[in-house]
Amino acid sequence: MITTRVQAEAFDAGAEAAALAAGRSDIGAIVSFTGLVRADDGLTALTLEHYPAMTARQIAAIAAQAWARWPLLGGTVIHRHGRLLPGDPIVLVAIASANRGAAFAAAEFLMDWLKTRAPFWKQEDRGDEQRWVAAKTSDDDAAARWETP
Amino acid sequence: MITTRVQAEAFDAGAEAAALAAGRSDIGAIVSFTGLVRADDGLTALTLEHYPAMTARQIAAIAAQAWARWPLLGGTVIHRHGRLLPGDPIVLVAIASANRGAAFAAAEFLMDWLKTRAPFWKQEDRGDEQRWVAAKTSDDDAAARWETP
Amino acid sequence: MITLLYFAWVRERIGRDEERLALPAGVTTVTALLDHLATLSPGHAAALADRAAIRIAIDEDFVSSDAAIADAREIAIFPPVTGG
Amino acid sequence: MITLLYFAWVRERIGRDEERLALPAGVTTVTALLDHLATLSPGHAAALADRAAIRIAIDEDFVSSDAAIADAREIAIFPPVTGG
Repeated sequence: MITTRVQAEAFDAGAEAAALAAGRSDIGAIVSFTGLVRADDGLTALTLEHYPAMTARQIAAIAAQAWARWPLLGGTVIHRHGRLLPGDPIVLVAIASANRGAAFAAAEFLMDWLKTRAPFWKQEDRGDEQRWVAAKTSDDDAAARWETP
Repeated sequence: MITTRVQAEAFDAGAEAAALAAGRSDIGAIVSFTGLVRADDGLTALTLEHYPAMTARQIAAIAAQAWARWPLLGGTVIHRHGRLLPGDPIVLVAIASANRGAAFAAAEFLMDWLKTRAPFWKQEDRGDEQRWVAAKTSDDDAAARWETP
Repeated sequence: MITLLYFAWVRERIGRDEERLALPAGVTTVTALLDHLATLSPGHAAALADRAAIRIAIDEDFVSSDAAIADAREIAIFPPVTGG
Repeated sequence: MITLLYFAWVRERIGRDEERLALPAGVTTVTALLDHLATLSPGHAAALADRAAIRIAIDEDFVSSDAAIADAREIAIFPPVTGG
């Protein structure tokens, strides 16, 4: 199954991915995606607001969808909220499967979904200036490719 | 640049991926792929033979190709040779980029290439029985999708 | 009575993250709800002025603006999401 | 003189991983080379019997069976690769 967590705390991406395969010999592929805070254009901090009940429920639902869609052997999705600094990890999607195709596809699917459907909102700090991040059409396009059968 | 290594020793996938972002704040995405030995059908060991001079040269060349093709900020490719046991890691491709699309694409491209063009040959042990692994058409198909412009 | 939740700049413009309201009888769709809310204060009006930038969830599921709010317990109003 | 390298079951069937040979004058392509090698021993013949299963690299680059071997220093002969 795919474990999902929403937390303020940092995570250890390598340890999370390694844990998926620990003690098993049926896993042939682990794909891990880590999203990090970039210091673009003088960004000094990023604050992630979210809708906790909906976030938890929707991430679990999309994880179940990925589980049904690809032959996976395990997975972990972690999304942070709260105030983060440049270089900090924001999100982790780690997927284990027998073969690489399913692991890559499920990881990309989950990331595209998290970008466009998970109720998080990013506010950027640049010194004293704060600005809400606008949604990107490119993210909608990326998510839409999973809708076609 | 993308660092490439061919080695008998194990590697720490998490540490390799984390090292790509260490001390930087321009990286927004790290995609890491780890291939592991599966104990399929009673497999007890896997021995990877390779053509050392060609392997080193060809992996470096394909890494340079990935570097030219996508806007990447760093990467590490490690392929092991020698005798491995079920659960052991075989191959790592870790790619850092500003955005996830390039990181996912470059990691998949490199894996597809390693499967079909890197001069490695796998021999499987099942107890006393040894068998060379046959190449898979599905791997050729996966690699071919990168040829179309 | 219905619970309304506001997030991100919708929350900031309205000046609160939650309120409980009894809705007028005619307010049966999301669009009608937004029209009604926009009359409550200048903050509400400012938050809801650009409807193209408003997203809605009813009881933790995304809905479109013509959705009925019949049995809704909790309605959340927010900008397009930017997680991941 | 040219260096030949053999890998995987090609190596096993031939019974060695490397040999140095002087090629007859008429052997100028990969196909002609494989035909020639197949005459050297029953092991060579067995290794090279199924040409569809044979891959070639000249000086560490993959080549097709009609490639010229004119200035080749090192020619490697092996089954389709199975790394990754």
